[in-house]
Amino acid sequence: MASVPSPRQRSWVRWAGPLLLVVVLAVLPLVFPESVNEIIARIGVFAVAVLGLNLVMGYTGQVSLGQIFFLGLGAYVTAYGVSNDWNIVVVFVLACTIPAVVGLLVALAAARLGGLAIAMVTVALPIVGVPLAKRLSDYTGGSQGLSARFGDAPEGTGLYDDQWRLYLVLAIGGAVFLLTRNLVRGKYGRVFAIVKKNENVASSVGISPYRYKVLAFTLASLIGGVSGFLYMLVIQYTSPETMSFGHSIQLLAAMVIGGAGSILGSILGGAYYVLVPQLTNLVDPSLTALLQGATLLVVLFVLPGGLASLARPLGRGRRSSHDRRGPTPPITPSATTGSGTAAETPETERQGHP
Amino acid sequence: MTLLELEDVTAFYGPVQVLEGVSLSVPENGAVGILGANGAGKTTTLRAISATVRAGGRIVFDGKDIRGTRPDRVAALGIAHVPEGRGTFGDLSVRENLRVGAYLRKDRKGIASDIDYCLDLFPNLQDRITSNASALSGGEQQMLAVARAIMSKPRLLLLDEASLGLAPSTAKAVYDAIRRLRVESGIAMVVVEQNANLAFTLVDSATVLETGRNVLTGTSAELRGMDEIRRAYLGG
Amino acid sequence: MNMHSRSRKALGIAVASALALTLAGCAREGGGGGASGGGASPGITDTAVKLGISTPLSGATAGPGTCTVAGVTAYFGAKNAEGGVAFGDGKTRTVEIEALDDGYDPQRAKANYDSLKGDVFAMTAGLGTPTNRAWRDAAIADEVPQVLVMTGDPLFSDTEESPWQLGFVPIYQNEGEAFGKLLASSGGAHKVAILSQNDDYGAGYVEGFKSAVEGAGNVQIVGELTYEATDTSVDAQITQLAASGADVIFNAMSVTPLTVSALQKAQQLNWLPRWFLPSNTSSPGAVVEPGGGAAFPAIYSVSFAKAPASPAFAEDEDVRTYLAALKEHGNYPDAPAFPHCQWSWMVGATLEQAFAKMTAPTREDFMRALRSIENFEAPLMLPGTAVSTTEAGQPAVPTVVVQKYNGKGYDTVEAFE
Amino acid sequence: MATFIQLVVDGLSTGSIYAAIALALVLVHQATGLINFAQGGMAVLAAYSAWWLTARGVPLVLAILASIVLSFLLGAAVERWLMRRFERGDPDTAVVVTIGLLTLITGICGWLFTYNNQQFPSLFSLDAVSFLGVSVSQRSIGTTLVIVVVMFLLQGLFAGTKLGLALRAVAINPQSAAFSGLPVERLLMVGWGLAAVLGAIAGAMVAPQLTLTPGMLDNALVYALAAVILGGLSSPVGVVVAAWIIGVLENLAAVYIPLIGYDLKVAVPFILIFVVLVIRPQGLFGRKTVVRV
Repeated sequence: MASVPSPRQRSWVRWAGPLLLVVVLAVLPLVFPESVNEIIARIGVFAVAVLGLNLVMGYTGQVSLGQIFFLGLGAYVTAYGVSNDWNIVVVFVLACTIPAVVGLLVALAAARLGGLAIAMVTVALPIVGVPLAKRLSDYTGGSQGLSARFGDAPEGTGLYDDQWRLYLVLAIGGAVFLLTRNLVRGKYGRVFAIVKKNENVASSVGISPYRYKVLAFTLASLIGGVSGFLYMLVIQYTSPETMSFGHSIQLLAAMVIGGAGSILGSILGGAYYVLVPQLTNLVDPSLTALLQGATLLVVLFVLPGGLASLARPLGRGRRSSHDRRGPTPPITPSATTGSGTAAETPETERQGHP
Repeated sequence: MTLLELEDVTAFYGPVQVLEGVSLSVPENGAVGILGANGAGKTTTLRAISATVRAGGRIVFDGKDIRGTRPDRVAALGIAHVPEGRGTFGDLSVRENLRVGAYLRKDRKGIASDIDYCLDLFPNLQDRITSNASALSGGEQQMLAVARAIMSKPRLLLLDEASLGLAPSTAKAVYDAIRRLRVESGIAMVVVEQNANLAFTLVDSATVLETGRNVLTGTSAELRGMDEIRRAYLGG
Repeated sequence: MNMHSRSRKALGIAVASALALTLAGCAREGGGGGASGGGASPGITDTAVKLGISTPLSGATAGPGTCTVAGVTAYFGAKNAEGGVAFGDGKTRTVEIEALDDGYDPQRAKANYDSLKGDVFAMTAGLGTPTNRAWRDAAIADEVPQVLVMTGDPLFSDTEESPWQLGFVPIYQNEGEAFGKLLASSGGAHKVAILSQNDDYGAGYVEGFKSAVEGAGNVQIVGELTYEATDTSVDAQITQLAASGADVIFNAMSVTPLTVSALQKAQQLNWLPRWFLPSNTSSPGAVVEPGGGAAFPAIYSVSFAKAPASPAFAEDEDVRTYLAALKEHGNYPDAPAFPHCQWSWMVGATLEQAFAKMTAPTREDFMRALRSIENFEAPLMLPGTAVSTTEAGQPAVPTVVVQKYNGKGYDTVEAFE
Repeated sequence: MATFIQLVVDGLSTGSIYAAIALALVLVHQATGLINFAQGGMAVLAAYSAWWLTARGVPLVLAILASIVLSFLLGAAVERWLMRRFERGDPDTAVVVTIGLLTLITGICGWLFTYNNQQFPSLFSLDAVSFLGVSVSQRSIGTTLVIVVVMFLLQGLFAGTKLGLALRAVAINPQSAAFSGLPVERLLMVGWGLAAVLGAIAGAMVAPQLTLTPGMLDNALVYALAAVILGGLSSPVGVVVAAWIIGVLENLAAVYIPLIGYDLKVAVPFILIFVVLVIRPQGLFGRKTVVRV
């Protein structure tokens, strides 16, 4: 940052970055071997699932231990629709809306409760979801699950199936990420942040924490449904095991490891969720649990803010150097009377108990 | 006889230097005020004393440099900190809060009589003795915070913004009680206060901080008379 | 706007590092397969063949999962030490096994398959219905053998539906049916209580049992309950079934601790029916003894494998060879705690039979060879059972014998007493 | 009727298993303000160490005592070397750290002791005691009694002792606790150590019933969490009673409410939680907390 870029340069940077990314994402599936494409697609699936969790937990501060249920629900809806030869667009819409509606109903009830109570209600989703899926075996195939293969490369594209599927994952997942990013950087994101920080404050400025908690939860369920659709596209099979409580916990861990309240963190969380089991298998398949636990602890010990915080010190360094160059606002009584002790308040809060 | 002596104390929050050299002297049984605008380093000075921020310079209490000591050891030396925002234990009852304050003491009888003394000092707490601290009003919480601090039988009380967020009449009641405490117990005090007039009802002398430095020190009487100072730093 | 380009850059770094990690995996893949000669399938050379396993090595089913790897690894470990396995094309190859942990997660099983499929000649021996089903479609599409897997799900033995699959263990229905037949032919009147796992495993057992006793006037089902594999206790089910007055309990459970506690609970209630246990939870040392099985008038099970812990087989040549190899080559120093260890050993022997019949180093020819094994008495097999792969709709081991607990091990029985 | 009463008794003994873990969760929550997912894992590790000692000829009681001492040290060490870094940060991160710890400990148990089922000897006989047509094993009675004793000790610790008060104060506001001279760091270590001790007792009590495996308490943990929320985080008695209620009601619901049945009985504690929390947000026995701005 030796020189301040001119507005002209900046606008060039502004559209060149995304364009480059799109080009790279368009080309990579063509050059990578099949196994790499499959891994990236799988990362995409879980990055979307983690993104949904991040929306309700990272951004809005509501502990949800049930996100995997919505992935499972979306996957079941997709599998059922595909195996009944419904139009795939209809299937996709249903795979989004049905989890969203279920999420809305759960949230309407659960968001009345605070803190740990909402966590417990969300625990119930996967815990009850597994036996419920078995009981509804006419729709779910019971414990044997449902297979549904779709998204094979259309004739004439000249693409392999794995390439075509990866394009679908990148397109759908990319759209979800873009929409979510705009949401959390806009007005709603600011409201979510206020609700997360202090519900009483939110109420006092005329924001209904209840309404926004329900909104965040519903959107998270919808995004979970999308990830379920992608899950079926990539894995092509679902069973009650898909939505077991253990996986929900791992998803939560992936979110925190990626970086709570971070778009980039959601992608990193998805990558962590997919890659770490594979890597531990490479090291020693009989020690995977030990290695996964140790990896999680080491990562968080080094980076308590998650992997996304690796990217942040860079940014912070630049921003603060910028600040230092700028004029320091004089601390004068007239400028600051009435407000809290600016320099000291954050510290007080950090010292206080959560 | 000086009880507490701060010499050229510095402190940082991360890369930001908050104290650039603060000095302060509190005699035995004395009460010293720290005045100044927001961000001047008042609270940080108290934290430097109670060892909750790392400080440079010299902080001598009762003849010993206490820098680098752990906060609970500082408390054990006889320094009780009533933090800004009161810091009561929300999920504990009033009586339990007081018992926590007496954690370092072993004299059961003394503790019991001191609890009675606190309730006499702050009669409002008498009726709320079994309530959770979080259920108290702001004024009651402030009283509880002070009461909890004096349960440790300190030699020095650090009082941070005891009037913050209180109605004027409540703030006055709190200060009246603290003044009575000072008279009856002789505990030395360092008092950080936005409301200078309120502070002057309690302290013998005061220092004015600006951006982490002493800019003016004097007795209450001297400072009270300085109109300019009052307008500039004491909120008129 | 710097924020944006910066997060873009970070994203690029993240993707790149993820790719770097996975490319490492690819490089490994490329190096391993190295086919020789014209038309050889991946994973086989003139001197070696590689097999893949995806099975739970962590989590609740890690115990039996570890066994599914140990047995076959021990079998080929011993063979490799002797120089390798003779193939039908005249070459002798060593057999390498690459096992990956799926934690009983279908998604991870699919991932394991994806990472192994280009590298191994065939997939085998993995445990679990959902985990095997997760990549069954993909294996068919990729024409990768998924054979001798440890699930009694009939789908894997349906040649039409699953051309590249073959189950190893008897389908659950067969096991239930075997006991049902024995009971129906006993002549005496019996009231039966059923407690089964709420999944395809339990349902398969019950289905087989019911089809065998259907129309038998002497067998009446007086109570039928289920439990979840994740339950901590089945006390309530046992209490409820005890009240039904049944004199026989058909207990289709796959969770060892719950089986033990079911046996104990019935004794506390002083309910002492004749007991049926499935093949995978009837181990004398791990289930019946700790459960106090001696208190019951009879405990029946079905099996096709010799139980190494049983005194009857202490001097058995098969058993001794097996236990020695398990220790030396299977990385399994303890006494086998689950029958899956024995089954996996038999999978090794069955694969060797198939290899011996192969005339070309291709997956197609392997499937042909595998499906042409008749009445092969694999080591550790009980008299009266054999590996037979020629019958459509049946797994490699289509038959079981009913056995009765004798206080230390099991004896094969012909009649219900 | 006899079956009904038997089902209630069965539910009580299953509830005692949930209660055993729940008590340890309450202790660590009261002492650190965290929900510790690794609590069950630490209890399993303790049970394995006791089992390992008995397998080498150490008498059972001594082995359990040794595992209790070991657990205290382990709990304190976990606080000192791992949790301390996260205690003042985002609580979500700290909870995820305990999840990682659970995974690690489970992996260590599987690595050292295999994933096979191990029979853990019981302090109590398995013989049944019968009264009024109801049978219950001495083991269940013994386990329940031990848990009741622990419950009262814990209640006493928090309500009546200086240590209990100090542990709670540290959890609520570590800085104010330090201002009152409480050795915060040492108390946090003691809190984790004591919770691990409770876990070790719980592990030794329930391992004979559940059979010792690395994941022995994974399924019970969800029920224990439910009991903790239902009973109110601050009340040992409330949590044990809630665990019993859950154990009994899930049995009765499974048998007498066909819509629920044995497959969906796991929903019972959650339905119960929902109903109770709507009426009493602080749980059945928890103390009411008013939060101010």
